[in-house]
Amino acid sequence: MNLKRREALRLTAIIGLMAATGLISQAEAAEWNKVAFDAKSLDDVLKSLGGSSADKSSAITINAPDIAENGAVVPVGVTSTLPKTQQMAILVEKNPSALAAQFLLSADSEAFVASRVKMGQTSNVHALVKADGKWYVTTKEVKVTLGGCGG
Amino acid sequence: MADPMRVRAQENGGVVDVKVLMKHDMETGQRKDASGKVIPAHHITTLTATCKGKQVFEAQFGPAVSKDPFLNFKFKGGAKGDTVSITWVDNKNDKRTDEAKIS
Amino acid sequence: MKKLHLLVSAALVVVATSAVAQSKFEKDHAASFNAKGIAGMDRLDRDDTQKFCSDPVALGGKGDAKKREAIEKANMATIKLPSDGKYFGDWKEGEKIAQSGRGATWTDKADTVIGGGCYNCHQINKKEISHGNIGPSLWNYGKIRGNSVDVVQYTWGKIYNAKAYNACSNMPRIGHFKLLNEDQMRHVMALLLDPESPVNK
Amino acid sequence: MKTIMKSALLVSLSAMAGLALAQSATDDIAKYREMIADGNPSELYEAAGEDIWQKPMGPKNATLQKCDLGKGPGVVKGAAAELPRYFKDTNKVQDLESRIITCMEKLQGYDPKEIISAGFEKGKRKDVEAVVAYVVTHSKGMKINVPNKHPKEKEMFAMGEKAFYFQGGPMDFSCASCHGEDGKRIRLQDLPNITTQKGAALGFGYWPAYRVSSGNFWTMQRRLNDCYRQQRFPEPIYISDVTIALSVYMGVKANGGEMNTPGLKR
Repeated sequence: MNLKRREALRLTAIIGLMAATGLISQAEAAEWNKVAFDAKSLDDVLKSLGGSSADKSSAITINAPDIAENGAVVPVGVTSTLPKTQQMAILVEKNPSALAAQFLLSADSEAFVASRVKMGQTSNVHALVKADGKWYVTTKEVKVTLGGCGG
Repeated sequence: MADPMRVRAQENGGVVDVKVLMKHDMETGQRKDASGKVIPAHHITTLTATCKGKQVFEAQFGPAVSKDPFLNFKFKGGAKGDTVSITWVDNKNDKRTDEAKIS
Repeated sequence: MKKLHLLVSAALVVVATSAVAQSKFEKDHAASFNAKGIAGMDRLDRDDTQKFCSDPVALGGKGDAKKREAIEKANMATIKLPSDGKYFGDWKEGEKIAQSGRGATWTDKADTVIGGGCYNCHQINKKEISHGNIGPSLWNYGKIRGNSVDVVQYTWGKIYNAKAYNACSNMPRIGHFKLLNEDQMRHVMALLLDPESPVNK
Repeated sequence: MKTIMKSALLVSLSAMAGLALAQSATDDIAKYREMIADGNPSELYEAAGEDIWQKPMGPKNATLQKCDLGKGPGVVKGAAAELPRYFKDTNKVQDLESRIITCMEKLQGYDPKEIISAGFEKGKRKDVEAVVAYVVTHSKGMKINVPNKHPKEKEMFAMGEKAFYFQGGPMDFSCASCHGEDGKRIRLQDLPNITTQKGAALGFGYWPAYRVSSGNFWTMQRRLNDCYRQQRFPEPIYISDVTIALSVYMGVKANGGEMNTPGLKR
């Protein structure tokens, strides 16, 4: 137990050192980005992810339904054909906090991810993609319908 | 202890397609219980995927990821029979690791 | 008129007797339920209309024509026109009432505002794409029909007690069972008939 | 004359546009369902249920592996496609949930009353629900074949049919108010016509299901419970006659259809 703990401590120290010296990318040692997840707008999320502006790009595709039967589960997929795609983020503009999830890709990753997010209401969904150090964005509206007897 | 997740990994043409289902409430921190008290946020924060000792993918989730989260990603370099290992950690520091053999 | 009265009271006698003698099915059925919250066991005590329409033949519009007529007349007799003669409120409020399908379940409280639940079954304002189709479309309701006294009174009556016009209509008896109060009904009337309502654009 | 023609054309065109709008909305919903079909969180419950099935538990510290769901002790495959059915040992028609509870009582020594009064997702009931997820998964793709031969099964079918049409409450609703005609919807949700074989199979064949709106797994008992809530009825008692009778009615009507359980629903 003690040994394991010591080993873990040693590893952490090494990883820290590696990150500091740039031996591994920042992404692999990333802490959960609280500031980004608290941000309210696309711009603020972008800033807290270290970007300043994001160009619209048709090289990013959002795979999401036009209408979601229920806002509790909205499937959102992001595919990028931008070379050197490093990072992806899914944002829901009208949610209390815009950022739903972000993905840190490795050199082996395909530039694709799919997950499911909650949407409080009909809103734009943005996919932010960082490729070769630069940020890009694409947007799609998803309508959330009222369902069932409860209205 | 957290409930197990379901991990599926399939190799096709050198690309491994990984699908993960996690059992987690993903409580937003916005909802109130019957007595009007706010239910504190409880959600997965980070997820890492490794194959052959190498991290191949990482995700960070906010509370807006759906309950019982689903995640699908792809990576190169895995072969049939290799093991993909997925670990998530939540904001209460609960964690869970599960594995799947690439088929 | 006298004949009508006799018919109605005859129907009432039928109700009274059958209410006393609970069938085996009714007993077994009731034994499968528990009162919960505001949903008491009395909700399983069917009135004459509900009994009649629990028969699939009657529900399908066939069966005893005389009984059907008597039921429609009895329901017609329950309709109260607005106490102050005013039929219209605010269509914007009407839209909110039409959207809400809440209330009156065992998870609701006694003071939970009951919605009209209109969109559950009807298309109303076309902008709302999430609408049901158990009832007919009400888009352009007033534009098509105008707002003559007949139309206004019929519409009020239909909302108040749909069973007056069709014994086994799927539509709840909204005024009769006090699901909406007079003011709320006026708002729904405005949504359907006010020329300013988006429904009539 | 020309203008009349024109306006008539306009009217019919706008009526068509209205139809097209609703049509495209339901098409889009179909697309949405397709997108979430891959990755049904029911699997998480199924996995838990499989563990519970195999684990010694309860006062008797026994597993459920000898539980007879109608096809012999321990046979899970295809069992859900043939339930409810009459069981000789209890002299009752039982659905999957009441039968699992019988097994928990007889094999493991649990008190069924506690499970019945527990509420959904509470206490031992939670285990019943997980076992349901496990069992119904093993009928996926099979033909629905609910028996209606034994006099008690016939009795239950008749009760189910009457209960289906039983109208009451402050909104005059019965099951038939929503599920008695083809092509009907509440909001954008299609309502299967349970009086037909096709419609009954759409209901019976897709429940139990993971319910997206509430984010949990719903057994058939829970599905029926919530139908009655929306009907503004008092609460049906868990595994009471009327709930099992309705399952018999729906299942027998659905015979020949396919089990697609566990489903994934709004």
